[in-house]
Amino acid sequence: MPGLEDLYREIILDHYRTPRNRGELPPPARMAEGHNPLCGDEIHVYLDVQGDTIVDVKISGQGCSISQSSASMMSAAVKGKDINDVLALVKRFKQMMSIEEENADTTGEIDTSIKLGDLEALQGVVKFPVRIKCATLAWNTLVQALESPER
Amino acid sequence: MPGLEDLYREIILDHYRTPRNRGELPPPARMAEGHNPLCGDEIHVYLDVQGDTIVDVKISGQGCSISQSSASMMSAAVKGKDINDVLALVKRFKQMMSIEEENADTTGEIDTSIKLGDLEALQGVVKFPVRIKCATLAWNTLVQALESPER
Amino acid sequence: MTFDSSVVRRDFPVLQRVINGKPLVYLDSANTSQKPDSVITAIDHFLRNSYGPINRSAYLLASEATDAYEGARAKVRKFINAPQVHEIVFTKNATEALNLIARSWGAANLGSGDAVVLTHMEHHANIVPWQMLAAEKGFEIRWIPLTPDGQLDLSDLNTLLDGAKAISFTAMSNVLGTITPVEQIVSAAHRAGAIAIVDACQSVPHMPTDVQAWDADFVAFSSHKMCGPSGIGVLWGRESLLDAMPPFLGGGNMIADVKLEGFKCAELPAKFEAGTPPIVEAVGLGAAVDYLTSLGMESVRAHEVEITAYAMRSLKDRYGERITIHGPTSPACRGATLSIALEGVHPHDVSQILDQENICVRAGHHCAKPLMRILGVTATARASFYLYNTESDADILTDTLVGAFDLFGM
Amino acid sequence: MTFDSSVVRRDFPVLQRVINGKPLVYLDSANTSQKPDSVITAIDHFLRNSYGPINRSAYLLASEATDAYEGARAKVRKFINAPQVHEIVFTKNATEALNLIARSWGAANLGSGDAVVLTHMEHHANIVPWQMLAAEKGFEIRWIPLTPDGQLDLSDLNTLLDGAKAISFTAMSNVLGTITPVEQIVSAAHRAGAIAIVDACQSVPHMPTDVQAWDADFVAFSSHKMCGPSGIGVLWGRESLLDAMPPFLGGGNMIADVKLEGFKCAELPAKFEAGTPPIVEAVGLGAAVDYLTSLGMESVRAHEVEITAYAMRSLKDRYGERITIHGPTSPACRGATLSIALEGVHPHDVSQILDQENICVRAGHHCAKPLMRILGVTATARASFYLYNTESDADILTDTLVGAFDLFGM
Ligand SMILES: Cc1ncc(COP(=O)(O)O)c(C=O)c1O
Ligand SMILES: Cc1ncc(COP(=O)(O)O)c(C=O)c1O
Repeated sequence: MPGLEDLYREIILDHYRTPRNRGELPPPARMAEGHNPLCGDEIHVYLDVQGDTIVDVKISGQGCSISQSSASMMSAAVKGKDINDVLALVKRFKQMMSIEEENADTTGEIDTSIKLGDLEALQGVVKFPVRIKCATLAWNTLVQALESPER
Repeated sequence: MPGLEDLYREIILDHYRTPRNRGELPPPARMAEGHNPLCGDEIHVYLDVQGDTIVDVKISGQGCSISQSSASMMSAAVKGKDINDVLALVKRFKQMMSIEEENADTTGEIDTSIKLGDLEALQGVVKFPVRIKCATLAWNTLVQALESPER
Repeated sequence: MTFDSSVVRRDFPVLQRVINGKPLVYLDSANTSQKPDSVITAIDHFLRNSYGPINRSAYLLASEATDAYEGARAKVRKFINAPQVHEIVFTKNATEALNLIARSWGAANLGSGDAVVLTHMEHHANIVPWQMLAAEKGFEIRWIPLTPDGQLDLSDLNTLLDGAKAISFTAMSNVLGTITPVEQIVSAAHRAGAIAIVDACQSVPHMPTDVQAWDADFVAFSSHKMCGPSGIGVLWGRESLLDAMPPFLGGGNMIADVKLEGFKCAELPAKFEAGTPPIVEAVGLGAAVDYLTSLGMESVRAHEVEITAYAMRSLKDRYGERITIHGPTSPACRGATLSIALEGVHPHDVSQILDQENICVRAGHHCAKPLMRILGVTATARASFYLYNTESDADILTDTLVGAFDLFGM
Repeated sequence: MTFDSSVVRRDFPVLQRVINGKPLVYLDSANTSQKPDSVITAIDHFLRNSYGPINRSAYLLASEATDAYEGARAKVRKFINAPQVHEIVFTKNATEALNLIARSWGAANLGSGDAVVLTHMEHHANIVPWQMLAAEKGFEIRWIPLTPDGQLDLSDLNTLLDGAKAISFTAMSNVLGTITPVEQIVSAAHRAGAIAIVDACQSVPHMPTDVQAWDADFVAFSSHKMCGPSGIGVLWGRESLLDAMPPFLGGGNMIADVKLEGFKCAELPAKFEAGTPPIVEAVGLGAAVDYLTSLGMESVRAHEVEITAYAMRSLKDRYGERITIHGPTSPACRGATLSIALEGVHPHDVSQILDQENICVRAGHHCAKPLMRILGVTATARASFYLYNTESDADILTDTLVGAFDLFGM
């Protein structure tokens, strides 16, 4: 469909059709729920964190192609990673989504050397400002989950 | 002042400058207070009713030339009169002011033979709709006073 | 009896807009409607020539403005066949009208042990005010459930009404299009000793309204959904109820007197219109009422039944089982609001794809989250038709959905 | 530094109106102001081209409308120098804003034993909501009295504030024109542990506003008095207070989630904007802010000081003791609102006579009945000047009053 190629890249549709790391993790895995009150999208992020490492991650919930594929790509990108690297990646991703962090001074520099890989496919979303919240929902929920205690 | 002759007839100005029956009556005389919430005008009507006759009437309060002169003329017109004649006069006066009574059917015919005398000077008010409430304030308050018990 | 919607369409300046060479297909009127030239011009003319305060000051502008404002009230009274003009209260929107009823009538009449009946298809505006009040006063909220085809399930209505003091329900669902049996529900409520409040936001713009035939106690609706401007809504209430109610907002215009020790309320309708009201907006609403009246609300309804039937048929013919239209299947018992679900495509993606062809539909929960949960979805894509929508609009919608299946079809 | 008001006057279509061969002399801007062409055109253009819902739907019209609505919020923030854009809440008028504070902050924070401080010169909009709440919650209302020249008598301010939880007061009297010492009162309130609420209805349209310099907690004002349309008002509040407050009206837009069992509030500012907001009106208000900003609020104030001085001097020179101008005598400590009393002539008759020459002044209690009682009158005739009033307007006023003395002079 002309004009929408930027938004609906093949790789996004692939993650939407075949979402990675779909499911839940039992307690004591950490969990957070994210909502987009405008469109009703919901995402649940489950994390098994051992030491500084995200050993496992699962995603459930419902939403549009952008929110679901972003969640799927996110899960693939963070699984097995060190928490500090993940937080740096979150920052880098949000920068790509042109989200300005509040208190940008105090949160330090964004490491632009971080490779986004597949995630770069989401760059086209920036041209559709209404959808930016769809793309970032999983990422905000991830941060919440990291900040949550074990259950 | 051109255009205002219809409103401010000489006889109206006379009643405004030299109001008749100004003052109060002590209890048990009946009393009612009328307000015009839009402009703040206030009129108090005191009535000494013996049998079917308004033996005495007094007016106090503050207001514009139309409300005050209307009250003054009203007091002159009802003093010493039979209540039924007065009620018929009220109806006739309101008709002149183009006020349609609610439930007009049930309140009976208006006696157009009733002479208004000086009161006819107030006819010009009808051309200034905002002022009609000024002209009728004293009359509505009179009816309220008639319906009130002695104090 | 119906009109030519392609002619009506020309009355609406926005609809003449062409973006990237394509016409605008506005299918979001259940959300908010577009405005005809006559309404826009009435607003413009009033602002350029007669704007003034409406407190019956002695000067000419003020009395012109007062007449325009009160004239709009009289038009609204006639439009819904309310008995008396002072029973028409102007609010900022239907939401304020419903809050007014809850806060004023409700707070004065509801306590613990009481009940209010709502339905599962209510808009948040007819749920949240009651939940807020219930949290404070401790009364119970009971719910009328739905049948599988999106009608109200009234089989337990009398039980639900037993001991209830009020029922508040929509005359037409903003999600499913369902037209509810208002008269039947009102009379059941009255038999049970409850008052009946009708959320008429979706019905007043689309079909004739007669509040006396309904025998309702309160009716609320918004100007912006009926070709009028934003910023004004309407509450109609029975005089006896409005008279007995405490005031809602306090301030200028709603008082007869104010002393340091306290205040006395003004008469209706001023009592419920605190502060400077939406003056310009009332003038616009009056022009909208004139516009709708000139087309005839029977004709508006007839047109909508026609276009709804056409759109539903086209969608089904084209996509069969791959498309679901929520709510009643017969166009005769529904409004022109089609909440559609496409197999394998999320509503948000549907609306994104439609936007490429300048088709405006809303994807979301439509301020009816309880209903969404009952439907088992988080959102729907809602195409809602109005008097300016043509069969061509329906065709463009049907054709463009192909793109969604092409892109997302599994 | 100031502008030429006879040029500014040309921006206002209504003021070009000629009735019976005479120009319109609009001296009722303290009541409601006229609108410049740029505001009327912005409204018209928006309605003809970009009207749509503001819920960030996916389609173009909706995002244009959302941007316009949120853009207006950003303009208002800047205009009053509020710290954050989500602290700006759009209401239907200032009255709703003041009711919101009383009903939401007040109901959550005030109980028996508490006190709220008001002043004798408040508008009913800043009295009645507190009286309504006090009747329910049992707190005390204390009053700041006036000095003989119509200033606030602050000699007992600290005593009045002792134990009070809030003070709510006007920044400029709509009857006397008095400019109150906002910063001084706010800082006294904060020292006493009370919050400070400023009714800025009469000040925001007429002078620069800096809510941070004021250090106030809540500020309320209305669009229609500042060259904007009716149907919209503004509440600014400190984020921390707004966040902690319960919601006011319930419905769409103000929720994060709704279940049958209850709801969760949305974030600011949506939390306090239930229902479809005044979309068109916000666009108009945004254009009004642009218009005022282009003239410069310092210049507006300078012009008003000048014209006030001129009008006061002319009236006094001509009529001496036969005319009384209520309130402060120095134009430097008052706004351009002149409440005048003519010896032997009732205000209603004054305005009637002025209307003959198309001079629009308001006669009445100006929604300040407690103040009227303190002044010992039932009404005043109020001539209020704004940026479009010229010395010629003042001259026509002064000249025409002769007729009132001629007719009624004893
Ligand atoms: C059924 C129903 N009720 C209430 C409302 C609320 O109307 P408003 O947002 O104009 O207050 C709407 C529209 O959004 C509606 O569709
Ligand atoms: C000082 C003051 N406060 C409050 C108000 C109320 O404003 P609104 O009627 O726009 O709500 C006004 C204007 O009438 C006013 O002058």
